[in-house]
Amino acid sequence: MTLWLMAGLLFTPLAWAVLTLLLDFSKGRVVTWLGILVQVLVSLGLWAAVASDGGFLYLLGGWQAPLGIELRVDGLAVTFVLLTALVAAACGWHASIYLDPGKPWHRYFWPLFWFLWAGLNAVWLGGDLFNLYVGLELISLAAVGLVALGGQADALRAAIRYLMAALLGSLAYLLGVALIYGQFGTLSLAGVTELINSGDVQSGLTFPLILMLLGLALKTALFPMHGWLPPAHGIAKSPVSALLSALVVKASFYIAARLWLDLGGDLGGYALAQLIGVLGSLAVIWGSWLAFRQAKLKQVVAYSSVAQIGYLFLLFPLTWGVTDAISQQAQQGITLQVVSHALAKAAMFLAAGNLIMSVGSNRVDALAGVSRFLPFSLFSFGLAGVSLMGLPPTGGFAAKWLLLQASLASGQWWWLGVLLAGGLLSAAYVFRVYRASFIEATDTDQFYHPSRSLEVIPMILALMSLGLGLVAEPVLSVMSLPFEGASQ
Amino acid sequence: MTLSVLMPVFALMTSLLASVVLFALPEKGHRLRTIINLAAAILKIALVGVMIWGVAQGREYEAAFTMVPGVEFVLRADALSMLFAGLSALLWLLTTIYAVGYLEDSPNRSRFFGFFSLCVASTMGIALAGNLFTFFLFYEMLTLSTYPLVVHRGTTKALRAGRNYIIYTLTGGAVLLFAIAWLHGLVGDLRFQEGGYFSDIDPSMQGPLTIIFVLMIVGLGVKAALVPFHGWLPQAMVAPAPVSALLHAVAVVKAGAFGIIRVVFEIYGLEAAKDMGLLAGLSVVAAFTIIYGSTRALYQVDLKRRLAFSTVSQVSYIVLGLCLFGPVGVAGGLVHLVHQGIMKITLFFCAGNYAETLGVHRIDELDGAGKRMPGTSVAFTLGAFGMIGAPPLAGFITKWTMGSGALAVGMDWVVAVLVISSLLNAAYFLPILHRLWFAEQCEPWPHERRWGRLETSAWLLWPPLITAALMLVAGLIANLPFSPLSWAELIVAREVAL
Amino acid sequence: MFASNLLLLLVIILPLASLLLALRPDWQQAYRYCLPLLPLPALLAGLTLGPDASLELPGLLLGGRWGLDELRQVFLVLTATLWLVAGVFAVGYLKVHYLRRFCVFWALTLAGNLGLVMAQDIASFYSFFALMTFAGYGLVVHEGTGEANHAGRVYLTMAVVGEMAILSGLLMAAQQAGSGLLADLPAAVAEADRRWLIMLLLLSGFGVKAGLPLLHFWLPLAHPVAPTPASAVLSGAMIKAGLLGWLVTLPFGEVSLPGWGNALVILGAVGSLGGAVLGVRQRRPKTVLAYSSISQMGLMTLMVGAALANTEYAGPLFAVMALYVLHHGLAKGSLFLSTAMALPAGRGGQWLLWLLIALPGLSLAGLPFTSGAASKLAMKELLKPGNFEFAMAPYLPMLMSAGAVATMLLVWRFLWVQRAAASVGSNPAFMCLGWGLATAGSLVLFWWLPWPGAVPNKAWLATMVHEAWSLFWPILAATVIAALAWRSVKQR
Amino acid sequence: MTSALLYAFAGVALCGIGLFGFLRLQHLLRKLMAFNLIGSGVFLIMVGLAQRNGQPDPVPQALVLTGIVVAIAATALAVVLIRRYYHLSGQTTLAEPAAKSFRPKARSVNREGAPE
Repeated sequence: MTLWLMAGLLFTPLAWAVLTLLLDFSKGRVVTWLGILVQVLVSLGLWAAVASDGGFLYLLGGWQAPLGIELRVDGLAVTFVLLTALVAAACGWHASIYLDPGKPWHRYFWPLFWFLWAGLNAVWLGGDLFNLYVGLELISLAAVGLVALGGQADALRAAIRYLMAALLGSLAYLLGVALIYGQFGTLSLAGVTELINSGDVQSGLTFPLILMLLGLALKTALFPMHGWLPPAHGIAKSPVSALLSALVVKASFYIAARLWLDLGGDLGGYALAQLIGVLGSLAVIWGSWLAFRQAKLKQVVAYSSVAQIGYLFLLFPLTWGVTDAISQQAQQGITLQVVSHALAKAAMFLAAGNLIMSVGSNRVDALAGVSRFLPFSLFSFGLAGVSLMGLPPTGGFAAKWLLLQASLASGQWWWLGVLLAGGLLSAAYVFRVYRASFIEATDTDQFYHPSRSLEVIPMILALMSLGLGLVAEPVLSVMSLPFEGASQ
Repeated sequence: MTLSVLMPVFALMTSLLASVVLFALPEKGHRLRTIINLAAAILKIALVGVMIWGVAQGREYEAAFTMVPGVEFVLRADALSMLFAGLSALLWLLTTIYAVGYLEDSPNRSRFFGFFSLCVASTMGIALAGNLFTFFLFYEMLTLSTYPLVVHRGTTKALRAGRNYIIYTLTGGAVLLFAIAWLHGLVGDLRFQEGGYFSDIDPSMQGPLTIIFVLMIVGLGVKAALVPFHGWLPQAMVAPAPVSALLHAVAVVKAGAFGIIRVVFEIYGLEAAKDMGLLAGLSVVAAFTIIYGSTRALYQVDLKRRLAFSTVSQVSYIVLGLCLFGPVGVAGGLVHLVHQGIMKITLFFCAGNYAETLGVHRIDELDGAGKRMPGTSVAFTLGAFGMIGAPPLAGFITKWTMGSGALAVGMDWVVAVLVISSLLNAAYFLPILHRLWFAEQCEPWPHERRWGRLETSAWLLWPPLITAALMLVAGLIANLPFSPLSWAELIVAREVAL
Repeated sequence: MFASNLLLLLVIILPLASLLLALRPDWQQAYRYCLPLLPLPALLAGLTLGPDASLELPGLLLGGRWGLDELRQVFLVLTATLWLVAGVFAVGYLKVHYLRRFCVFWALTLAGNLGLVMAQDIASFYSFFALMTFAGYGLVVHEGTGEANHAGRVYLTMAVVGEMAILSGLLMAAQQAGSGLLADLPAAVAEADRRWLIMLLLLSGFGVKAGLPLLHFWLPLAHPVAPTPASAVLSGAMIKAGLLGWLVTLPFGEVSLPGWGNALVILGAVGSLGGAVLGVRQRRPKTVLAYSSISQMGLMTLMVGAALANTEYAGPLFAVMALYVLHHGLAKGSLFLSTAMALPAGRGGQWLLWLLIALPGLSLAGLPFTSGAASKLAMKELLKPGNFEFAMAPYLPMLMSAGAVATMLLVWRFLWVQRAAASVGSNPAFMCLGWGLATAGSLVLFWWLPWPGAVPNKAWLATMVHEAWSLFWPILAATVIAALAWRSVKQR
Repeated sequence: MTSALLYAFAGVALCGIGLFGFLRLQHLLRKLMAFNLIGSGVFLIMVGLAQRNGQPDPVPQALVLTGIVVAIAATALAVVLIRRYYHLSGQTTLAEPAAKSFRPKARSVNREGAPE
């Protein structure tokens, strides 16, 4: 049974990518709907399988390490697979209606979409370092392609800047992998952790880890290196920027988190952990401040991504040198933050797309009077905003609560300030958009009414992000299932 | 899933579902919207009534599930929650009737009524919350659902008031979250337990607990409009009358006061709070707010702003009542939660009537309004005398109980505060009454609307009259078993007895 | 038993029920005519129900209890009679200008006044007291002139401050007594450790209503502006509420307080003489009468002081005070009503009218064979210097006679000013009836109304003759002074 | 100083030069060349470090091959993008153009949304 699930998970996207390459946009759309259905069912099946009998190690095609590809299917990976399935399904469905089939370039949307999906699944399940590199590259190239698709000069400029940053990051990561391999002679993450535990680690090994983390931080757009993200996410089409912000950025963070949880304990130092934490906090403050000052709606949401990513990097200080229970709580908090941010950010970008399409201009103050004309999209934008602010009963709040508890228990009380201030700052820019939409404007006749289903998708995502807060308990219990043989 | 678990969930669900349905309604569906609104309100009163009867018999209603690892979402109906739930359920029905009449032909009504029932759902949630976590959850939901109501009109003034409201309440919420998280870190998940937890804690814990208490009071004080944090209330008066009536006089403001009651009664416990010297500081702040609110109200020219400052001062009666830690004084503070709600909502209804029918917003335009709108003016007069504390109305019962409670525990200066505040109330209410009844109408009403035989539309006239009658009855029958005063004494008996 | 309960309840319910008449504008004429009927149940209760009638209302406020006793019965009779007479007068007097509003406030004040006489628990007493005060404001500012509004503002400010003082006093006393009934207050106040504060609050609170010196400013302002029936009731019955407040709350008969007694006697003296001095210089008849009320209340304060100073004389002094209240109420009521009477055309009729107007005034001054004489004799009987040992005791008789002279002077001044202001014309029937009833009540009915039991009942006619000279010389002295003053004014 | 270490150090030097060039140069094609330099440097290090007690270790060889394939794909994509970018805006560097030299077509509200 798991064989079929794994096959379905990895090969369907690649097959669909090739298939849609041959068709044009409208026929590709029908095929994609079928593909999305299969992917979602497979992801759900895998999630159920892992939930019932725990994680497992899957050797692709039966080849043994180190040459064969070893897939690690544990609770965390499965949660991310399911998240990707949901968000990609929503974005795919939205794109199929949102994008204009007439445009020549859009013919290549579906293949890139499916390559991106395959890359994501590869990263979630990847067991050894090099395969993670390959997955990462696949995602980056697909994402750059999506950003540049059919855009004007500024879209291309954003794509090129994104490509340069991504390649630099991958090379730094590859260099780190090379050094690790030089030292340990194995590439599988599990293998490296066993060698470290067996104690023959020499000094001087923190450099590769730092290098890899640097590369991944550049790809996740952590604070000083976030220059490429806002133009890329802001200018791309709405479904594309939703995919990018919700999932692509999380892939490199996922790898960094895996590395830190397995190797960080021994290789990383207290100073490194605190530095990353501080960078994360600065990202929260700086991102929110810039989001507050943006004139264009999608730029506001893009900078908000920069801010929310800052929260994720609080994982590093909160899991370094603390008891297992606190580290577990921090991991749960960060996972909830990732999941709820993904859902909320996707909902926000899709809703923003609808609003911009109906208002005809992408400026924030052009939103006046839209609350009477397009209440549904605005309401889903609002709900997503509530989750970003971390106000109850959303998933964001549950994540913030767990992080608060973890930082209190671990005695690092200064992260409390960041969490609370971050919530208030995000409230600042979210309410700025509400303010604009509540202004009564009489001339709403030349608004264009998008089709009904375009408005339903962001609402579903927003409600899921809202409901996440209520069902946090079961989601987290599955997330923390380790796979056998791992020294969790 | 026995009935005892489902009842609080049903009570909460009535308005949640109502809000979802109302949001989905098309703008033109007025009749259907009114029917849904009224049905939901009546159903809620019925449910709350059954629960009040059950709690009086000693039955327990509780629904709980773990929401986040280590913390659970608890809905529990006990005596204290029924006091607040009963008040908000009853006044929601009346305010819905009023709102239907008030928003006769204004735009965005499905949005308004959607958020309106969302607010009441969160108020019901605050009342039924079983632990601090759930309380905070609904506390913040209340903030979010009231913002669109404050800025409903969409004018720049409304939006600026909304911005201030959000800045105050969200910062307060953040401080409260910090305190709750810290407390949770210290002592784990605390359910509201009659008599509180910290009656005999070792001195080492006293330091952090005091700081947590101060933070909680700051967080809750924003909504309870204690002095340094009351700035948002007068500005929020720019909202339509039903919003300022139900929310800024009853739901939002009482949520803060109710939170303080919960923290002092059922987390810290009265004795512990007194021993740690927390109540002394709180009583000084409350007393200062009472006097400050009344003095500021003296100088307001706009009617609703004067009522807003009066609310600022009246809510602190509840907080002051808590600090009297004797059973009688605390019962006085508690019963004022109900009395102030009824009295203040009457005044806001009448203010809304004057604004809607005569276009009168300022006090000096009220000359001769008594002759033109006798019904509303009688309700306003009763409300005003209630606020002054003139017997036999509800306000007097509170002042009498709190006064005797204060003397019983030897805090004589509280009686002086009550007297000064009553004088100030008289100073800013009686001139209005003089203008209503005894002044001649010199210039015509700014923009008058006629409704045929009645002075104003029936939807607008009956709610204030009903609440005025309620206030008279609450005052007259204060000794009967189901009156607010005896219910408050029942609560205190259960709190102090443990 | 059930009948007395129902009657007691009806006393309050009838005036309040009459408010329903105000609902429709075209009922206002009917409302005007039923004004005199409102106090009837109270009069019936006062006359028929014995002093031990009481009505238990557990649900009302904090446990209500209404009833009558020795003192309250007289007050009830006086209030009911006066409101009845003024009501009859008002039917004729009232113009259609804001008639409905006047009737509403008239009914509310009446309900308040009757209620506070019958209330035996603190909450209802204070409720009815507040109702009477606030509704009274409606009567005072009825005319709506600038002067009326000013008088109303002063009245209201002083009344609200007074009420707050009463509220604090009652709170402290009730908390000390631990019960909600008025009867337990005197004992509790007696042994309260902060007795001086409670007594000061209660004295000043009720003193505002009773017109103690320095607390009397609203009285001479309110009376002239109020419509005549309202000022008659204001001066006759509502001021007495302050006195009743003292009698039911202060610790008479519990502990003798010579210090407080002495202070009150001084205040009383200042009140009676000062009132007269100020009163004679007034231009308008009603203001003169207002000062005469202040001076008469001064005399009553004298008696209150005496009762406070010596416990065993408290009982009889209560009875004498009740008698004095009855006498003063009726006399002052008829005097006030007479200010609005127009003189008939014929000289004979005029002389008769002047005589009937002068008689209640003379009875105030203590003319033999009038109600004033009876009350003054009873007062003199008790206020002998021997009975008391506080500082002012020896001067008591001298003060009383000085009071009598002062009253007579004020009466002359009133008659002089009334003659200047009086106009010739016909009076509506109801006004004549009302005034006639008032004067008859003061002169004749006084003897048939139920007197308080403790008054020493000796053969009044014989004593009148025997004491004639001691009653008459103050009147003579006052007349001589008035004549001299009149001549000196004539020369200038 | 075995030959392996020599290759590793050469790799590191190449990476340094490439990185310096990547950051300093403005022209996009030069940046791309610098990127390829870093790539080959990294692959050199991987090959250099991979000597396991004498005989060549097959795993890093395979990895380097995959790395080279990926690098080529990335460079191809970069070249296409730079060409298209130059065609559209005449710019060869990533700097924000002060004035919009190429006026895009008239602004039209079309199905696929505002002209992002």
